[in-house]
Parts: sequence; C-alpha cells; structure tokens
Amino acid sequence: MKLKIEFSGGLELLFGNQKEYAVDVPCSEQQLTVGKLLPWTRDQLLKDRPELFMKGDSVRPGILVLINDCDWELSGTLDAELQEGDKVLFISTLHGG
Amino acid sequence: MKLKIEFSGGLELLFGNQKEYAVDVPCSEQQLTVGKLLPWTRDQLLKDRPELFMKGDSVRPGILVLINDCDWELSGTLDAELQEGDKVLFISTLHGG
Amino acid sequence: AHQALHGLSKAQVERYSRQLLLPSFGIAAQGRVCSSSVLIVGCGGLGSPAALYLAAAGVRKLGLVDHDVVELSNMHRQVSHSEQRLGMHKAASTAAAVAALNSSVAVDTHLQGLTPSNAVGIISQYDVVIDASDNAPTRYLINDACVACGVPLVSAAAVGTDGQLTVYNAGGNGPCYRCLFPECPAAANCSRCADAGVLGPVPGVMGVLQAVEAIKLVGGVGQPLAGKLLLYDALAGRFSSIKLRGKAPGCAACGEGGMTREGVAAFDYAAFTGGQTANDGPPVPLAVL
Amino acid sequence: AHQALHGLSKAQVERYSRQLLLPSFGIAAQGRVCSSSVLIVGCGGLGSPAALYLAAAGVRKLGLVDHDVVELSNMHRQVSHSEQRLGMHKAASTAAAVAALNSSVAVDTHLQGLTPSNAVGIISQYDVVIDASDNAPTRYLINDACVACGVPLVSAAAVGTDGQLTVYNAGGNGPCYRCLFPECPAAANCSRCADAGVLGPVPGVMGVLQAVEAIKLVGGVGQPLAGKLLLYDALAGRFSSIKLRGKAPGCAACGEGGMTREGVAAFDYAAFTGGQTANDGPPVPLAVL
Ligand SMILES: [Zn+2]
Ligand SMILES: [Zn+2]
Repeated sequence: MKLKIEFSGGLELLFGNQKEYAVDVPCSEQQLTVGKLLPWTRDQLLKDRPELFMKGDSVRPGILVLINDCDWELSGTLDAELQEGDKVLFISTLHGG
Repeated sequence: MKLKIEFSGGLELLFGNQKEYAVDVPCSEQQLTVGKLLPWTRDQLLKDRPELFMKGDSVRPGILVLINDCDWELSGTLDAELQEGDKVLFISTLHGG
Repeated sequence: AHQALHGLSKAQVERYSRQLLLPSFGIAAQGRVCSSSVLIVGCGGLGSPAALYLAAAGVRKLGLVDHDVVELSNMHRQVSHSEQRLGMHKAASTAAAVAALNSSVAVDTHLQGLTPSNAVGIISQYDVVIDASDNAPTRYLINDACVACGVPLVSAAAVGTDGQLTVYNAGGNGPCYRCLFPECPAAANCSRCADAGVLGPVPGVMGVLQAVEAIKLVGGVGQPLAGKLLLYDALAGRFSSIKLRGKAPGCAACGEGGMTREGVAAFDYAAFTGGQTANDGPPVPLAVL
Repeated sequence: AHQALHGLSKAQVERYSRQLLLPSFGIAAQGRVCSSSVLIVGCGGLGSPAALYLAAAGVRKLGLVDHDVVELSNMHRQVSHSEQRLGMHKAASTAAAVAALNSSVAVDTHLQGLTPSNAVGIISQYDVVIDASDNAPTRYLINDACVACGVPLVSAAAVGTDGQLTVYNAGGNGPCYRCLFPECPAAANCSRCADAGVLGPVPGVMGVLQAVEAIKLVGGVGQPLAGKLLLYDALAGRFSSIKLRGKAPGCAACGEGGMTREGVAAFDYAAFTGGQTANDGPPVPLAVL
C-alpha cells in the first residue's frame, strides 16, 4: 500500500534527518492498520536509537500520530485502518522555548 | 455549479465582511469560466463599492485570483474553466507595515 | 464624559488608534484588552516577544515568571533582554523592556519561578496564561494549574527549526496537555533548546503568535487556535494545522475527579517527569568548535 | 588557530551556541550569517521585529531605512522603539535597539528614506533586502532596484488582521512584484495601516518571518519562500500558502530589456502609482471616539 510517512519536531533525526518518505508497505488484501505500520516503519526507515520511537506495541510517550492531519485517537489509534495514499505524520512534542 | 468563493486581504469588506461563501452558480452544461464568474460575483455577492472589485472585464489591479490556491495565470486567467467544488480566492494585495 | 463612554483616556485613544480603526477590533475589544491581565511563564525565546507585543497592545497587567538570569547564549533569540542586562534576572530584564515600551502596563515579576506550591496562587490572578517555558515538569504544572483555575492557556514551543502552538482550556471540547500526553516523555524524547539548539527567530515567530492568540482571547475576537495544533517548519517555510482529539474522559487533569487546586500543590512533578528539572541545563560543551 | 578555522571569536561561539548546535545550521551557516549584510526598508511594524531578530542572529551589517519619526500611534506594533525615543527618527531609534541587543552588528542608517535616485546605490551594498515599507510607490521602487541589482527581496505586508509574505528574486522562475502587479492598484485598493488599522502583533508575526527568510538566504539553509505567497489570517488563526505564476516574459522589471540601474533612477514612481506618496498619511480623525 502506497503511503506518505512524515516526521517532525526532531523525530526526523532518528530517520536519517529526512522529513518525508514515500513508501510502499506490503499488506494483505489492502488491509493495513497503524499498529502494523509502526514496527514496519521502525524496521525499514529508522536509522538511529529505536528505543526513542516505540515503546511496547505503540509509539513512545510524547509522540503524536496523525493520519491525514487528524489525531489518530479520532480513528482508533493502533486499530486505525489506512487507505491507499494516506499520509501518516509522527510528531515529537517540543518543550523548548 | 457549486463553488467556494473566498475573500482576503481586506477585500471581504466589500462583500459584507464575510470571508467565505458557498455558492451555486447557474451555468450551461457544467461550463463556467472565471470570466463569467466575475460579474456574477459582483452582482450577487458584492455589497459595497463595486468599482473596487472589477475594472473592465477583469479584476482591479492589485487583486490576485487563485483557483484551488493556484494563481489563475497558471490556468488561463479569464478563460480558466471551473469544476464543481473548486475554490476561487480573491486576495487584495496589502501595502501596510 | 468621553472617557466614561469607552473607558479609554485621550493618550490611550492615540496610542491604540490603529487598533481602534479596525472594524473587527475597535473600541470594545481594545477596552477589554486594556482591562485584562496576562501571565507569561518563561521570559526566554517565546516569552520575550510575547511580552513585548502584549505590552504594546496595552494589557492592564502583565505577569512575568522566570528564575534564570540573562546569559550571552540567550541573546540570539531572547530579544527582550540587552547586553547591559546580562546577569540580571530574566523576569526583571523583560520587565524593564516592557516599561520602556509602554509605561502604562502594570508588571508583576515572579522571580522564584513557578512551583507546585505557588502556581495556583499566581495563575488564579490572571485572565490568560502563556506557556513560554522550556521543560516538561513546568509544562505539566502550568497545564494542571490552568485546568484547576479555569484559565485559558496559550501554549507554544520551539526547538531546532520547528515550532508548535495550540490553545488549551478555551471552551469547547478541546483537550488539555495531559489529554494529549498522559504519560511524560522520557528526557531523551524531550527536545530542549540547550541540548538541541534553536534557530533564533523560530521561537520569535511562535511567541508573537502566542501574543496574537492571547489578545484574541482577552479581546473577545476571532477563533482561538483550540482543538488544533499549528506546526511551523522554518526550513520549508511552511505552516500546517492538525486536528487534535477531544478531552480524554479519564484525564488526570481535566477528567471527572481530575486535578484540583490542592491537587496541584501536592503533585510530585519531578517524580512524574522522571527527575527532569525545571532548570535549563548547563550548555552543552562547545569545545569541539 | 581555532578562530582561523571557522572565523568566529570565542564570544561569538558562546553567543550563537544554540544555533551552532543545530545540525541543520551549525558553524558554516552561522559563519555566513556573521559575514552577511541585510537592508531593512521601513522601521515600522514589520521592520522593528525583523531588525531585532537579524541583529540577534548576528548579521555583520544591518541597513535601516526610514524617513519618519516615532509617534505614539506607532507604539502598539513597532516594538523596536520606546517611549523615551518618541519624536526620534525611526531608523535611529531602531539602530539604538539593535546596538543594545548586539553591539557587534554594524548599523547603517539611511534617514532620508529610499528614493529613485538613492535606491540602487544603497541596495547594491547588501546581500538581502527586506521590504518592510508601507506604501505602493516604495514597494515598486524596492522591487525594481532589487531586480536591477540582482539582490533577493523578502517582502511582507500586514493590514487589519491579515498578513502576506513572499520572497522575490531568489533564483528559479519565481515572479517579481511587477510580474504579479504590472499595473499599480488605485489608492482606494491599497490598504494601509494608517487608514485601515492593524492589529499590533500581526505585522510582528510577518516581520519575524521575514527575519527567518533572510537568515535562510544569507545562511544558505532551507527552501526560500519563493514562487509562493504565504497568507496569515490572525482572526482564524490560519496560515495558507498559494502558488504564484512564473516570471512574466514581458515584465517591465525582470523581463527582456527590463529595468536597469539607470532605469530605476529615471522612473517616475509617483506618476506610475497615481500620485500616491511614500509618506504614511496623517492619522484618520479619531474625533468620533
Ligand atoms: Zn485533560
Ligand atoms: Zn517581473
């Protein structure tokens, strides 16, 4: 399934300092949940310090997941179903000022 | 044809201080150019000082016309063909600082 | 008689004339701004421009909280300070800048910083709070105290070349900071300016945007930037806006039986954030340069 | 030896340490900023924050152009001035603010304003120009002189609760100001702050964004905001970006046989703009209040 994966708020530093990826994620019968996308993203795209991206089956505290610019809480978090062409954005919350 | 018409940069003051309009513009066989939309917008939506919106067949100097957030110069200005659901944005250039 | 009508003096009418002319703002909103109070927690990269623009706009009272002193490494982004005030307490330095710009603004400085024991007492005196702090414990503390006191919170952050901004607690079903981040990120997941660096004007952009949102709230104009998170990517020159979840029913701050005023004073923010301190750490060694 | 390596002194390393730490900026970009020169035309609502943030970021030379004096009605948005400097020339007042913030920045003030006869001579001395002016004739003049001299131009404007920003002349096929507006708008179509009013921090946001874009240009980092127009709607709390046309082949400034350095000096900007002046008009009578 073709997706856009984006990183922001410093999270891109874990992913080779690249903010946008166009990816094609293997999936069966066009069914793909965010829960399955997370380990794929970690294994395929992450370059550095994997412990800063995932914790257990989900993302680390402090990371927001957005599906087409909407908080994944609005579509079922790990169970959210992705569609061809969706954009998944991972944002690290910032504390600086 | 259903369109979104928006005004910005102070131009909304000529249109009842309303920045966004959802409109249904009469047209024959789903053919509508921006050249035909301009007088319709003036006659149907404009509340004040019509001389500040159009000059001749086009918009006044200082007004940018955007079709789906792209400069109308990229799609033929007055001859640009509109599609159902398009957004047409009129922006007055600002000089203040 | 005129003064009684709109509550503004002749000097105020002249000073704020460009805002009085604005159809969408006008005398009513300016009058509300001139009787409002705003607290700024943090007089650094975000708080500096927020303080200058809120003072210029004419709020009645500005509260300034910080516990640090002005250092040379602050000067590339914290424009309310000056070389002459290096070593001065940051809140006092920003107060001096405010006084020079608009002497009619009352300034209260809180030089000890925000703590669990003073937060509610301070925050309950203000109409709007601006979170311009630089660390996780303070961000949770500000959130909880604003929830407990029912005060709207304009929150922003900036690290590197990225900025983030949202408004909490401004009515509607928008989330609070704890709804979004119920569990504190580990220190390694918290990007701070002292560790990761920051391009000077990036917090500047976000801090002025905080002033805009605070003026909208106290002036009663426009749509507050609530329920959404605004992102600024300075290198790309791009802003985007994302839609946030609603309130979490079980939120420890804004949920049923959530945070009370007493609860804020009793909460152990240091333990919750895994021992992160409210102090900006020492500068990373630059010997490599 | 160290100094020779990167060209920064020990004090500069400390002052700019948070930018040196930034992987996307670092010593190379800071070095370029520290040897760059930026001209700011207009020391008002846009130019005030642009000057503060460019000074803080450490440009080598800042040029400040204005011909007005500081008035009380400026103070709600022009935060580089102070009550003590009311009546002082604006460029001199902003220069004082710059000196207080970063005494290592060289400042050139141009107190006579930008005119067709001095524009090219001034602009050709700078790496980047910031259009922070407030009237149509000056905006055409700055554009033409920047085109003739090949200098990138960071242009912004703010009126009411709206802001606009773009970068001209920064390579690529992006349009110049005359490509977009070959014919001058009538005075009634030109919204200016003195007539229409402006919410104070709105030019503040746009002016800091101009500083960001100028730093990106002189530092050689990021994507300049060229070929696009960024719009800020403060009441809605919304930014949007629109895609602009390319260069107009017949443009009187950047087209074939377009504007030369001599052409700028000879052009009648007053006639072209229908007699609009480069002066901010007197304030609209506020007796109604
Ligand atoms: Zn909550
Ligand atoms: Zn051109």
